[in-house]
Amino acid sequence: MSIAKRVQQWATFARTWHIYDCTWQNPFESAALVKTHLMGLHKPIYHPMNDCGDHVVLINTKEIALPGDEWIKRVYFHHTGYPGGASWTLAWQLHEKDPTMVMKKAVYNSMHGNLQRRHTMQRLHLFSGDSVPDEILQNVTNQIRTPRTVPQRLDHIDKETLENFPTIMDYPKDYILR
Amino acid sequence: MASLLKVATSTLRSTLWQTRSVATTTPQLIKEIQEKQENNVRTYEGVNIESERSEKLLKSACQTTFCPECTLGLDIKHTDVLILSQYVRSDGCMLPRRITGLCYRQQKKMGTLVTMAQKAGLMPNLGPSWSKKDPKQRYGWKKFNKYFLESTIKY
Amino acid sequence: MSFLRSVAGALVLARPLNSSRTVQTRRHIKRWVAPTLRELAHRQQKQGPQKPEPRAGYVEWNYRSELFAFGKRLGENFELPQLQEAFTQRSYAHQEEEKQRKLGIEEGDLKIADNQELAKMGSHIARAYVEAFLKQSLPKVPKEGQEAIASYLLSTETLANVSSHLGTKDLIFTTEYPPSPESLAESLQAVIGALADSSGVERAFLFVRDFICTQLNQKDLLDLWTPKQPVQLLEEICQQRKLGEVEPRLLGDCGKNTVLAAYHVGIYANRQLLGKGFGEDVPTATETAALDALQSLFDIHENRRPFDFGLQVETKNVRLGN
Amino acid sequence: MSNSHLFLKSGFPRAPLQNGLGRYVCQLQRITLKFCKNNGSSKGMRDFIENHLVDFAKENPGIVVYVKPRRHRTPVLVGEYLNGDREWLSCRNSTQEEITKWVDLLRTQNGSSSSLRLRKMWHTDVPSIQGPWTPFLLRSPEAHGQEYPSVEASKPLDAPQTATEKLIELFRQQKQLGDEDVLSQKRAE
Repeated sequence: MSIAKRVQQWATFARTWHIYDCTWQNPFESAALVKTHLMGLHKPIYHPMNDCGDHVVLINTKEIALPGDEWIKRVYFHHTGYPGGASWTLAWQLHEKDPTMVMKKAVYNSMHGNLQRRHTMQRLHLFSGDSVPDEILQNVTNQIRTPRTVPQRLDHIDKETLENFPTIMDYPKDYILR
Repeated sequence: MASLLKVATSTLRSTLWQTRSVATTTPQLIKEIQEKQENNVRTYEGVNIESERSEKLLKSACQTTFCPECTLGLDIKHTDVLILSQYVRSDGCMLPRRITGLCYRQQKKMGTLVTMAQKAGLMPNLGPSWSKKDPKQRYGWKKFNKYFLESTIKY
Repeated sequence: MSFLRSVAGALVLARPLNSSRTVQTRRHIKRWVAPTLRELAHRQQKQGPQKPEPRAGYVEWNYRSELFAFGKRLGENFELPQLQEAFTQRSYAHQEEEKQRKLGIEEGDLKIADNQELAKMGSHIARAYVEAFLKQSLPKVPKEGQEAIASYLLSTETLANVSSHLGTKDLIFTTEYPPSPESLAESLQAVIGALADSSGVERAFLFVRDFICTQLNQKDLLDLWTPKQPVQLLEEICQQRKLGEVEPRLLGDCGKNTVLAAYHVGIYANRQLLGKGFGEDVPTATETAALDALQSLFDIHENRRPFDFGLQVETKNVRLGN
Repeated sequence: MSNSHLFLKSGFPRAPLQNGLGRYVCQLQRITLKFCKNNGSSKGMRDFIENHLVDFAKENPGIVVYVKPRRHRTPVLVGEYLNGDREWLSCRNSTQEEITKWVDLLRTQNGSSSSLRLRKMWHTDVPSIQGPWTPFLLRSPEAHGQEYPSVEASKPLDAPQTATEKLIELFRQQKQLGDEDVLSQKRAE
């Protein structure tokens, strides 16, 4: 096995580091995307046995968005194993307690029935804000594109586009503006 | 014969339209008193102010019956805040249909879109004075981001 | 009456008894089989693995027809006595001489020819042809590259592998069985020598090309010859060919601070990319990039055009100066 | 179904010693035919030996043929190959046509194929011409030296045109038309 072959295999199975910004993203859509990168399904050399998954750094998990009133409708069940240990936590309460937990559970459940699930989860790094330790940030060499665009708040839109944005309705002459 | 009939109905409708625009209540006309001084004659005159929107008006918007979706074919989402903010008063209330000039279906749709945007916290500055300007300060589950699917609007 | 009844009873009793005994013997599994087999297996295991016996020791063995078939199988025609001489090793020849001297046969017809000078001639022919073949099929590779590849082709284990696949294992007269790789290699060289004698040097060249040079097929040439300092070698070559000054450049990296870091380095000569290499740290990556550049310069990449084993190497440029 | 294939040696179809690249060498080295002179089960073998064996030996001078008449033994074909394999075939009660077929099979085999489970029907030492895939392969050039996380790199590429952008576009076209009218009027004067 010449050095060229050894090094070629080292590069083919190298683990790249991706970063994913969860602001205004549905956790379950992004979980499906993150899962493919964690398990290495996005690589043409994927095989369940050759463990070619990548690392993914999730930032702004506090800013995830759920449709409609799912914050109060989605419930997370947990049982301590002792009698009377069942507990039902609403999504927003769980998110308040630990902003990364909703995203973590979403990715965990998206790898349903995969035996290396707990091992693959080691390659997931969750951060509630966008402050990431520097040595992790240096590893990152690729950013995963989000499925949904980030909406812009009215007061955050810059003055210039506000000024010359076309109007499609004008007040009648005699209208008093309140 | 058919074209003659069509011309007759259109003229009838346009005349009817003018009369409808006469407001029943007395309009509180907003005028601006301007003072002009010409060689020792000073005249005061009340002039209607020109609303600043008019010069940015789309030509197609000046027709009488205008709906963003029917005439321009715009598929408006609740995140298109710049469009929605034109149909909303400064305190966040939706303008009535006689002012917006939309058809019934569009008016109701625009209403739901505006409520969606406000619930999602995308228009905090167009709200009642007592409202929280920063959606993150809202109480309980309301402070977290949420979005809406336009497919849930049923009409 | 009672006497008749007792006789009938005895008869009845006797009949099922012997029939059951016959039935008994037929169906009954013999109780001594299993322990005997177990004992045999245990003794065999105690003796340890059995030494392979030579095929020549079998009943159905005819050496002369084996020699004849060996020649015909390779599509050549040999003289059988010369071929037999090619297969007798020196150690075997000495052993035979001692045996005969012990038996008191006088010196006259003691001489058993061994294959030393045939092997020498054969190896000489093989080396000359292999070098000519490499010069013609790998023109761009430098001197020591071709020597390294030639030495691989003529090394004892390659030759032993070739000769054992041609079926010389059973034909060799040696002291120990199975024959050692050295004796296998020597016998192949002796066969080449015998072929040169019996049907001319051209046939020997074709034989060498068909059986020894074909071992290069789909072989990683970098495995056979890896230049020691690839970067310095590349710099020399660039100066010779005036390609400009060599400078490596980092093209990409994966997981810089982790243990499984991977770097991608490209080697440029005046803004022209010569080769790309990977590595777990930057020096290895630069070295592999230089190796890659050398491979493309010498055209010994994995995906190069395969060797043409049908080419005829003109005999004139095979330097046979012996 | 028998489980013998579980413990069979597995491998790929390989020509021993690049056979056929330089020249083709028949891999069958020796063939031994054991039969009984008067037992009924060796009848096919005896016919084969009478009628076809001599022609077979003439056609294939490279194969040594041994004939073993053994009393009261079932007929057997044993083929020995250059790579050391030994293929044992019982031809009890088989006709001479069958035996000719089996002998042809033995002659055209590389080794005893019954003892090898083929994992794939092909084999190559150079599986990929352009070299295997690496994560550095399809990386966009501007991604090199980019600072992460960046808002630009996080935007979806295939996002449809929103109503706001469409409206701005319409307004721009309207303004252009307006300017052209003004220009044409100025040119008209």
